[in-house]
Amino acid sequence: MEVISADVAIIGAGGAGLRSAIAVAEADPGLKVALISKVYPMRSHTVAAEGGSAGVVQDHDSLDNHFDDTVSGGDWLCDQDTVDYFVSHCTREMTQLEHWGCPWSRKPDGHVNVRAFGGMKIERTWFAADKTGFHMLHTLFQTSIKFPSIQRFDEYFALDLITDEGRVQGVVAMEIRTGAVKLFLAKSVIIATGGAGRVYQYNTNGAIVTGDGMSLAYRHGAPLRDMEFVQYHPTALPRIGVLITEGCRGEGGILVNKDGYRYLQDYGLGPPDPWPRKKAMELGPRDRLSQAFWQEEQKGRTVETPLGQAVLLDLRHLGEKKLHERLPMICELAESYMGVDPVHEPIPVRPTVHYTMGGIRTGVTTATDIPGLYAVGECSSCGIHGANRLGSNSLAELVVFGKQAGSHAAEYVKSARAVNEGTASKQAGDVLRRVKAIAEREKGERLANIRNAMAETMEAGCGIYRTGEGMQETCDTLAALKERYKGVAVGDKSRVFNTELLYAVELGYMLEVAEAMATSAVNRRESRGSHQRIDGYEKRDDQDFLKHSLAYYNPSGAPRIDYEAVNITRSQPADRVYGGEGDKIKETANV
Amino acid sequence: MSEQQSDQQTIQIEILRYRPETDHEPVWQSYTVPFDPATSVLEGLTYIKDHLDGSVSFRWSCRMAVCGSCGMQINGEPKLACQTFLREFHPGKVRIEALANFAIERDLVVVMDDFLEKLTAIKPYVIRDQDKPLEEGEYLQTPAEQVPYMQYSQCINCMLCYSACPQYALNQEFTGPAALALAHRYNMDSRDQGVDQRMEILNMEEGVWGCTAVGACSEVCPKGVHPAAAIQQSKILGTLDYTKMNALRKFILPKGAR
Amino acid sequence: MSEFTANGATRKPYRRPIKRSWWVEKAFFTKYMVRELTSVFVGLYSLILLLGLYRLTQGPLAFGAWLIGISSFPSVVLHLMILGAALFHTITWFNIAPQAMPLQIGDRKVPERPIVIGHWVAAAVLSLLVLVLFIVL
Amino acid sequence: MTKTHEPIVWSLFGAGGMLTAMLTPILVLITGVLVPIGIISPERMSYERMLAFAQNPLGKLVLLVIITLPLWHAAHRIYHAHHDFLIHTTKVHLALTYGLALLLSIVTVVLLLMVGF
Repeated sequence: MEVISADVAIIGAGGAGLRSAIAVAEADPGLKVALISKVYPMRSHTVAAEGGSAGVVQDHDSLDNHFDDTVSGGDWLCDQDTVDYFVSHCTREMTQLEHWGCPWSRKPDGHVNVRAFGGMKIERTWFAADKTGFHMLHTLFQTSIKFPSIQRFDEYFALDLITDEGRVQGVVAMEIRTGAVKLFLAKSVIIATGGAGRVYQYNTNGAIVTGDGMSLAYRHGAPLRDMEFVQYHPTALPRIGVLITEGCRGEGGILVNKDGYRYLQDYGLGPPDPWPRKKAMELGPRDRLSQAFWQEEQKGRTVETPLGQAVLLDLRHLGEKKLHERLPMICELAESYMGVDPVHEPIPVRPTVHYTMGGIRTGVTTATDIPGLYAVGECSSCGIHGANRLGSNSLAELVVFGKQAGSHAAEYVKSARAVNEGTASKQAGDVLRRVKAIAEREKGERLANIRNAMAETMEAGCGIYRTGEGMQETCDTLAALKERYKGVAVGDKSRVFNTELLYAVELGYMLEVAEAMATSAVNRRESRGSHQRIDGYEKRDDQDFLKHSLAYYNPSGAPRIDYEAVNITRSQPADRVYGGEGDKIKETANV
Repeated sequence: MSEQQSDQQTIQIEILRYRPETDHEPVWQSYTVPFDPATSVLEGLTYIKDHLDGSVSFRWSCRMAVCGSCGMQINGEPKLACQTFLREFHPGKVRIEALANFAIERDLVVVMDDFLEKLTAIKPYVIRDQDKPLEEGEYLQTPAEQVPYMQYSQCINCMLCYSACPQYALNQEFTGPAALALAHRYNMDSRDQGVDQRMEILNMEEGVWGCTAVGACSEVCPKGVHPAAAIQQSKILGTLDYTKMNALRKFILPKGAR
Repeated sequence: MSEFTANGATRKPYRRPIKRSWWVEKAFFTKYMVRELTSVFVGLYSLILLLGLYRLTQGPLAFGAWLIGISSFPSVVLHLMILGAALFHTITWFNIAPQAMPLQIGDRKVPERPIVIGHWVAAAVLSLLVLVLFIVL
Repeated sequence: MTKTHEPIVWSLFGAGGMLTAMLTPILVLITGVLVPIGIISPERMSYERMLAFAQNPLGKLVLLVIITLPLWHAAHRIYHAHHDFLIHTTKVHLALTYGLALLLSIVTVVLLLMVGF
């Protein structure tokens, strides 16, 4: 087996992977960085992010405001020390991106412009029209070309981590275009593989968002934290799942049911006017808006479309100039997928799985429980998102903690012991045998059946509103699917660019991540953020459940669930209030 | 898209298959796929992969025409499979082939190395003699100063322009539309001072001078990047660079960030 | 199928050859080729004028013969073909010219259409001027 | 990457292109159609008038431009069209296109001098 040695190996070349690669290169140009990604960097799912990236920049705004919006948005499950670090470094990283050429949208005077996002008191979302993720990713990819110490391994699929005496020693990956399995020796590994939205049937995520890195770390003992919190984005195209950015609502777009009524006012987010207005109505947090849709659907007040139930996102009053200038991609998407021109017609939308709050447990330094292993971006749970991510915090997270991961990995490598190639090669041999078993199995179940069954049970049991019974059923179904997965067979026996084999391996990752989500969910007997129950646990229980859930891998069954305290420094849990209520309390407490 | 749509229309999809370990040359293979007005060609391909023939290989991810993975020839035209709909071809059939002007790695997957080399060769990053400290905040750049380069920054690297460009077909050394448009994006960014370095690549036979303004690149571009325009403007910059008319060149280039 | 080993399989990328008739098979490229070949007619017209200039230096008799030559029926037909080619060139040239002229008013890019129309207006004015000068002077 | 002198010929091609786009149609119409069929009286192109025009310095300049620039335009396009026909171009092709344009430009200048002042 070919061996490639590097100082730092990074899995995933999206916003987080690229930023950490650059950070290692800047920390020490002498360190060899192997940037491994199963797709070319510009295809990473960061490219699909539309809305924006948060960073306090206006004089009347403050780090505390950003801190409060994040912590209250996360229903107080955020680690406040990490949030403090995060909010105080966002603006610097956004400015770094600007210096690297990122085309942030501007005010007439040339300063960076910002707009409002759901759950945000004062607007602080930097944006590049409605393609912020795209421009950030391309800026980072193009800037990474400047650093010779970063060697890219495009279209290499990560099969497993190599660990020795509890320390990470490298990665085993397959070169997709030849099928060759190679051993990457590295003193430090950074996982930046993104979220796991694809475990759900309807999601806004790309095909590659299958939780690979989460599963790799999980299998090697790193706990997956807060996995039960999966964010539904309130406005995505029905069935297709393509995202319609929150920026539409930031610009003044409204949501109406089939009677043309702005239904959000019935769910504690009103009064509807004046509009647009921060932290109210359509600019409430994502979990509230998604929950409101579910209620409207129960009451039969949603619109029937060929692609399923939806509500209407009305942008007509914004006018053609503003729509084509500020939301060009949205007009394109609505036109080509739904045959709807937003200038003249409202866009049918519905909540769709969008973001995985949970992930590999890390902290401010992005270090995981395994020495030498770091995790950054959506695959990690660094502690800032809590039970419900504030819109535009995740793009900022990529660069703020990407820099952390790179710098700390570079630091770690200096003192790390040399890699033991012997044990590494042996482990790599085991990995090869595992993949060989799947590839060479003659008869077995078609993986699409298992995948669809997983996606359907997750949607049914771990959706917007959950019941203990429903979640338990999902856990049982997933356990059965894991059994069936042992017999999955792949028809394609070739080696060159065999994507069917990769889909089979991905399915293995997804089943484990889905099980961690469902098991963590059924054990959380309260409602918090995006985890809402309607079986007697409707209330938030700060007594027993103001704590992070931890899912530990169990090779022979469901994960062991444990809990750990939430780091609370200065913001005590209070009611999450938005809309009129929020304003009232703000006046009284003259915060 | 589950398969139990009852009153389902179906359509014929023919794919140019090529498995290097067994095929000596590409061979057409036909499939029948159910669809409705919102079914994209990409969803047709994923249906085939899930239910009919798992060995069909193709690149895809975002399904919203922003990642650039799913470029392929659809009925002879270079298109993004996720943004092209089966409804457009019914009742006719859909013939899908890997992107033209690139070697086929396998089925609908092309070899991208040449494209990546060209994209990275033109120094697609801000080049400055001196970068001001981050503490001093962002470079000022008015919306008016963004107009000269914004269009050329929309490229999703989907390579449709390369598959449409006859000059790239005739001469693989040609730098090509997307790379030249990206170079122009940086040349026209008021924060960049790297135009001279990029001219060393652009002002070559295989650089902008490999283009004869056919314009097919701008026709097929799904993001309206208009690489043909970027190249014509780069030819003028190249000419001014060659003839040392620096005064006129300064007039065209952005004034530099404040 | 070979045994599943660590070193995978050797790649065999397949290059589809470019056909000499590439510009015949697509209307867009045929139009491009016709556009390129209009230059032959434009060059031919310069040769005709050059011949006229040469005859001019040889005196009235030679120049008179050239005049008669270009007044012949075949010559008029040829000039009509050159005219057709020249007009096709003008259309395609004016459609491309704006690409090299990125104009903007404030923070709005001037679209290509007005610039194309501007070129046509300029052509019309110049043509009228030439016609008038030719008749008057 | 090979050095290039393309900017020179491209500039001539561009100038020739704009000139021919603007003026060639009306010129061809006048000298090739209107005068020959008599809509404009042939007297306008008589030997005496044309000689006077050619002898006038401004006339010389106009003739030089409208004869030579289109030649360079045509030479450039014909040369590059070879690539489109998959013909590998050599020095011979350079001579037959740009070389010819240069030669004919020199001939034009000589004739314009010979015609006197």
